[in-house]
Amino acid sequence: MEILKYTEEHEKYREKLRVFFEKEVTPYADKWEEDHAVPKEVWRKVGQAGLLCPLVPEEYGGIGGDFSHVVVYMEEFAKTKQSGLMLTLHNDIVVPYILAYGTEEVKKKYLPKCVSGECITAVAMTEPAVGSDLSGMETTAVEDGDEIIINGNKTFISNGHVSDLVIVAARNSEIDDPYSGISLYLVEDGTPGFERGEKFDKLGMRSQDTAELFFNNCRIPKENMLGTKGGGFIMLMEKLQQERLCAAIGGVVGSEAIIKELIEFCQKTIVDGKPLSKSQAIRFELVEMATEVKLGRTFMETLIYDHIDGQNVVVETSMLKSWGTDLLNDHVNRALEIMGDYATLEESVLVRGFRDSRITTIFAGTNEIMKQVAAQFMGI
Amino acid sequence: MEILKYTEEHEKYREKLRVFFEKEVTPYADKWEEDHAVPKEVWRKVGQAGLLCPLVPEEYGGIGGDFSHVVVYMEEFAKTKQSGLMLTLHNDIVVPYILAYGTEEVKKKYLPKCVSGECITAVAMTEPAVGSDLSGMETTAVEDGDEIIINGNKTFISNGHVSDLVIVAARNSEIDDPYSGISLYLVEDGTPGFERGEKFDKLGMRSQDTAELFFNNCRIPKENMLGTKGGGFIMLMEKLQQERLCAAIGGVVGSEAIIKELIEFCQKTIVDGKPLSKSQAIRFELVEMATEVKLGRTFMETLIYDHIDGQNVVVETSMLKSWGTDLLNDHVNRALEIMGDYATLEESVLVRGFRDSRITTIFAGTNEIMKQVAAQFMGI
Amino acid sequence: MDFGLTKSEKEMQKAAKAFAKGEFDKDMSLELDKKKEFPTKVWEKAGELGFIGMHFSEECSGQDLGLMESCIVIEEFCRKDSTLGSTLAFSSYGSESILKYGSDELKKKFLPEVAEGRMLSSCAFKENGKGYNFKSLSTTAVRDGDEWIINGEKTYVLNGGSAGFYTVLCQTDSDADITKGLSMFLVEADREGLVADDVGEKLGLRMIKTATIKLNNVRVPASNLIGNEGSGYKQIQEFFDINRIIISAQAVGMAQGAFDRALDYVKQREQFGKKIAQFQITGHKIANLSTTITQIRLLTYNAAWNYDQGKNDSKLTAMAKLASTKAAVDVAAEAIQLFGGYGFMTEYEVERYYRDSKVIEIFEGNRGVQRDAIGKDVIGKIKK
Amino acid sequence: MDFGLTKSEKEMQKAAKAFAKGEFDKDMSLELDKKKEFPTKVWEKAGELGFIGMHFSEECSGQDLGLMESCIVIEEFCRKDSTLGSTLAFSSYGSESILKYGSDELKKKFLPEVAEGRMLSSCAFKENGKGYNFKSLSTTAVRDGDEWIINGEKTYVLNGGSAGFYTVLCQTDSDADITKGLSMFLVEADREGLVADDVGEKLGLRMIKTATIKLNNVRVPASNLIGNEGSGYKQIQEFFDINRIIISAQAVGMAQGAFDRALDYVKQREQFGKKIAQFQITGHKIANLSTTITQIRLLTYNAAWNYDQGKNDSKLTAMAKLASTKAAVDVAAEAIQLFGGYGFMTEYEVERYYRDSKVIEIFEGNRGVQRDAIGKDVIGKIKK
Repeated sequence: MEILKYTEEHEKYREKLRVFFEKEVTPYADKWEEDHAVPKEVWRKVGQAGLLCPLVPEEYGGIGGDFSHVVVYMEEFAKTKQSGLMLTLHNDIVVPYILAYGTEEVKKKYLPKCVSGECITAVAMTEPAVGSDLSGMETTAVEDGDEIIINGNKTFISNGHVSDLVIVAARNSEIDDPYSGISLYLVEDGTPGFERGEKFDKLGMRSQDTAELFFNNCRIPKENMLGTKGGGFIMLMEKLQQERLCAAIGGVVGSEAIIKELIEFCQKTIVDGKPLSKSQAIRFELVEMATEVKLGRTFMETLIYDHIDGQNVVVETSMLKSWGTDLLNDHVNRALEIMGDYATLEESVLVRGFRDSRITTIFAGTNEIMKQVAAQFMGI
Repeated sequence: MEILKYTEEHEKYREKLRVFFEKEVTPYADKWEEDHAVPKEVWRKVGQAGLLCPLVPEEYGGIGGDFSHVVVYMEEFAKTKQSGLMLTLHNDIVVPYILAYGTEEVKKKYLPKCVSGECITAVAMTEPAVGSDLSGMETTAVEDGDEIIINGNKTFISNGHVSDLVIVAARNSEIDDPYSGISLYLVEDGTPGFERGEKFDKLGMRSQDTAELFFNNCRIPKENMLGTKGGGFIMLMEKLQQERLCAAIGGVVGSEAIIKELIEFCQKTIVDGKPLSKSQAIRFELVEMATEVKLGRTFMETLIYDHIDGQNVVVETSMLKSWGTDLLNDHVNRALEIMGDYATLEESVLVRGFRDSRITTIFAGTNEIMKQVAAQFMGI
Repeated sequence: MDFGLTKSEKEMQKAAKAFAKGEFDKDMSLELDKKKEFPTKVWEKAGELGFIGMHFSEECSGQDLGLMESCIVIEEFCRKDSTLGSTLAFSSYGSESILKYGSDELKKKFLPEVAEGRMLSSCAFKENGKGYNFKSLSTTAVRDGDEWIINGEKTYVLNGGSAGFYTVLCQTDSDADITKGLSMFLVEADREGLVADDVGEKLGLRMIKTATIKLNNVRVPASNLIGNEGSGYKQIQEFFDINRIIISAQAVGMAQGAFDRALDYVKQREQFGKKIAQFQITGHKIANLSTTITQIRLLTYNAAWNYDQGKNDSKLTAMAKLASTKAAVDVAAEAIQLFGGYGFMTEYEVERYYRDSKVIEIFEGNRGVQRDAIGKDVIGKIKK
Repeated sequence: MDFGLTKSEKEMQKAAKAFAKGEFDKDMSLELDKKKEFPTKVWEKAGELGFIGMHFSEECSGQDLGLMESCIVIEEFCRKDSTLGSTLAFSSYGSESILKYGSDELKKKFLPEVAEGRMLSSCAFKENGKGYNFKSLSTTAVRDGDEWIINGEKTYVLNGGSAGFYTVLCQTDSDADITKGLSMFLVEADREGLVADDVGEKLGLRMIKTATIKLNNVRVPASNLIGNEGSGYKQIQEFFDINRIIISAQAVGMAQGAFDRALDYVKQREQFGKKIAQFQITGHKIANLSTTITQIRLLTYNAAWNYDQGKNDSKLTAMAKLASTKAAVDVAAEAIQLFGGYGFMTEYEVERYYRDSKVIEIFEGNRGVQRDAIGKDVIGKIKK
């Protein structure tokens, strides 16, 4: 049955993405991996093609799409065989903060540039000493007249180098409660006191510039606070459903891409005169993997449906984020095994998937945190 | 989202089942287990309450329900904590053969009794020597004037003792092709030459009378052949989707019942002053299990939807039969472990589930056969 | 290292195989399992031939052998028959406390009875609502002159109702630290005030009785205190060490026994024109199962060897219990699957291996208990 | 049985630990991995100190030790550094054929070079489109007077391009049965007509070169035939037996090394007000991982011990390769998870253990190949 109803407009959007990615992204994936970076110009190109920020309304230069656009986007993105051009992070995770919590002035100032690709965004929550435990956040924000002074370090920031605008979470050190002191601030590239560390060498996602950010008496105008003072934790929590749903979708869609590649590989690879796909044990594994992917796809679509419908699907989203990203890793592990020797070469596209996918069980909240959240909201 | 739309009529039917099962079935579950049998009178009672064969049209005494009735039925049935009163086998697996392939005469003769509970049915395919390999079937049917003479043995026949009417698969020994010689025949209780063996002692499903059937020059009238001569294999295959879908539903619905029981148990069981459900490791397991159940439920509902819609879902059904029954066994195994010592006592209801569920990965086609079928129909 | 069996190990293995072959009758076993009856004759014979309490000293009618030899024997017994084997493995259940800490009087009085197959022993430690920490027990023993008065209730007591005596873990000082407040007592089954309430039908190990033991002002002489007052915690830990290794050996035997049967079956049963064993997927299942069994056997032997060397390693013991019992359940489940419909039938035995192995998987600390113990041990102290 | 290490085993373990501690520098390793460079200095030093070809005879510059000692050393090396350890483990890759079957001339000429860390060796057996049955190879050797002419192509050749010589499995009689039609030749890397085409970047083991070896009318003297004509199949099976055990030892070391790092990390890292190690779920993960590692170590040692006793058991060898390499990947994955975001970063090393272990899991026969072999062996002959 068809759970998600795509309009003609969605399909046109998909086609546009497909054509663009095939021409401007996929062919460069290997080079970006080698360079450990995606040139800024690529972001501009995506923007110029009208393919950034599907959720931004027309009044700010966007197309005013819905979450189905995001799904279509992620499906097409999964085919680009790279992850460094982190479009989803910008489109569906960071920009929505500005959209939801920015003042009209802020929105008018930044959103059109986010859409055009002139302003690439990042979000900085995690800190070296405290990891994902927001209650221990050490970065501070102090008001000083019309300005706010930020001090502290952030780490594991995706788009760490390429970003033109960073949403920084910082706490008012005068407030005791670990959560209610947190606010979100917009810090532009080039602001004095804002510096970026070396890019990290990583297992995967190599074309992506994960870095540390340093704020040393970094002054920003007061207007650059997002939402209400002390509302940072609530805002982060409110946006988590969508962020985690995106991570969950990434897991399922990624697994779909793997089983597709794998079946093709097994059908065309002849060993001792017989395609791998005719080996009973491999056939069984392919069926098992395809089964899990279908289960994930169906559940995912109902969650997307409910999310678009405005329902609270925190429990289910936490579950699918955990299950789907575990699935992705399990499948790419099995796929490499089944493929055999060829899968030890970087030439084999699934090897990149193997390296890249390992972070998915950690980012957007580790899968352990997902289970805590689910248990809590299930009331057990 | 709501995938299956139940009408008010379905809900009324559910309520009627619930009330009936609570009064007439669940309280006797333990006794039937001890007796290793369900009295025939119970079947009659179910029939008298109008709760047999939801799929039979009104003209034959039924309610003319759809497959959604079957789903409602299985969900309520799962709560009865027994499996010996094998209503699904009669309602949704055997009777549909008569409904689909019986002549008008046969239908008029048997269906009203199937609905009223006067005629309990069984189907006999498996044989001792050849198991589920239909191509090796040794039971023969030979025409002799207006009669057909059946010879052979069948084994693992559910409702083996209680049945009033058995559908027997037998081959015309003159036809070489192992499949095209198979036809289906209706054999009534009491027909000379038709005898039943001892009930088997089994791991589970103890209240259910699994037995061998012996046909020794058993003569039946020619009219008792179902469908076309030699069409047995095709008929069996045609009905397999629904049979396997039922088995798949049983797996998912059974797993749902387990996680429900388990969560309640963990919440109310205090060890060293703390409910089990507050142990982090157990919470994680509960979330993992609940996640899988939700995945299964959603996928299952889409399959039911498509099945009602008349679509071919052989691949997906084979997948879910395999995945869902493995899930059931995995979950009941984990549940017993988590519960600890109490789960070594038959007093604990999940122990019966543990014993009963082991057959589900074997019946209706082993899960290995499911994977073969899926691989074949996926074209890999 | 030396992975070869010693002469003594080989001899005991051979003897155990011969005994099981001669005395374990399949039909008898099916019958006893169905009737929930103890295999009295087999047990008596095993006692006569020295298969019980092999690690007891000779003066206690034992053979002074190692736990390694016991494990090898138990493995062979459970391989041949999961339930009969377990009844024998558990027939000296709880006797080790007496062996190690009991007075000469207690040893002489009870251990030969156990070893010679005339009396079953039992350990009663578990309480309702309490886990495996024993931080505070509701069963108490209070000194009264030359006697102790015991009150309380113990659950899931193996051999409960059939044992001649119980080693009962009691709180003797509720103010003291856990390592000092518990003591172990020998309580004869016929003491006034001791009642064994059978727990009713069990999932597996149906030939063995299990009961709730209620102690209502049960008086025992001071000489029934095993070891020193306050040494109960130490004793119960040592009890677990030895018993978890024994359970692990049962599990190895059960896994091997279920596997043997499945292997035989797939080699002779035909489906779709070839033997089931000739399908690639069967070969892979056989490969996985035999790899697992090889691993749990090594782990169990290693734990037993360490015990015999006096280098007992509780985490290794818990690992053996954890891995072996889970593997036994998994192997039995896969064996049933390989048998197809027949596997579900009592007559083909693997269903009993499945039930019995599930019980020993849960018994004496489920996975969570073992993992808690191993994790704590491996992680060790944490610097603040 | 005896689960204690012998004196010689303990000494080698101690020596290996000391060597790894002294010579394996983390920053150097990160750098070499990044640059895909062979750790020449470490290798030379290991050769000098006798850590290569320990099981070679003394006249071949070995130490006449068992495979057990080699495994213990390799385990320690890979524990300390998955990649550096593997470069050393594989530095005598393929030499065993010469050791066992080579003429005295070949042995004297090549083995001391290998053992002393002056020359890498390699075995070239795999061909494109062929599995591990070797039913018919496209690489042929044809006798021409006092020479053999070799033609063909071998893929995924470890040390390909850096080895001083290759032992090359060739078809010498295409009509003969597989056990007679294959022969093994030593081909020096500088023979005319031999070209090594590097396979390019690899997922793991990046310090080791891997190449496709193309042999175009390569002429070798008849004396380069290793063992008898037609003994190639036997030799390649023995090659697998020994190498799969070595790989298994690498896997044990990698698993232990990834585990060590994760354990250290969870004991010092705080989250939500306590050390990560103090969460129950962490304790359980640590318990599971250490149970797994204990099991694969025992399995590997058992396989090595059997080999040393001359009781080589191919199914045990395949079990070790199957279980250990899978476990190493799983442990490394869980180690990354325990590290959280840091685990993904090169600097914390566990990501390299993950990549390296995945390569050895696939290398020399993936799971399917091992399971096929074990299943076939366990099932044995089937009666019709």
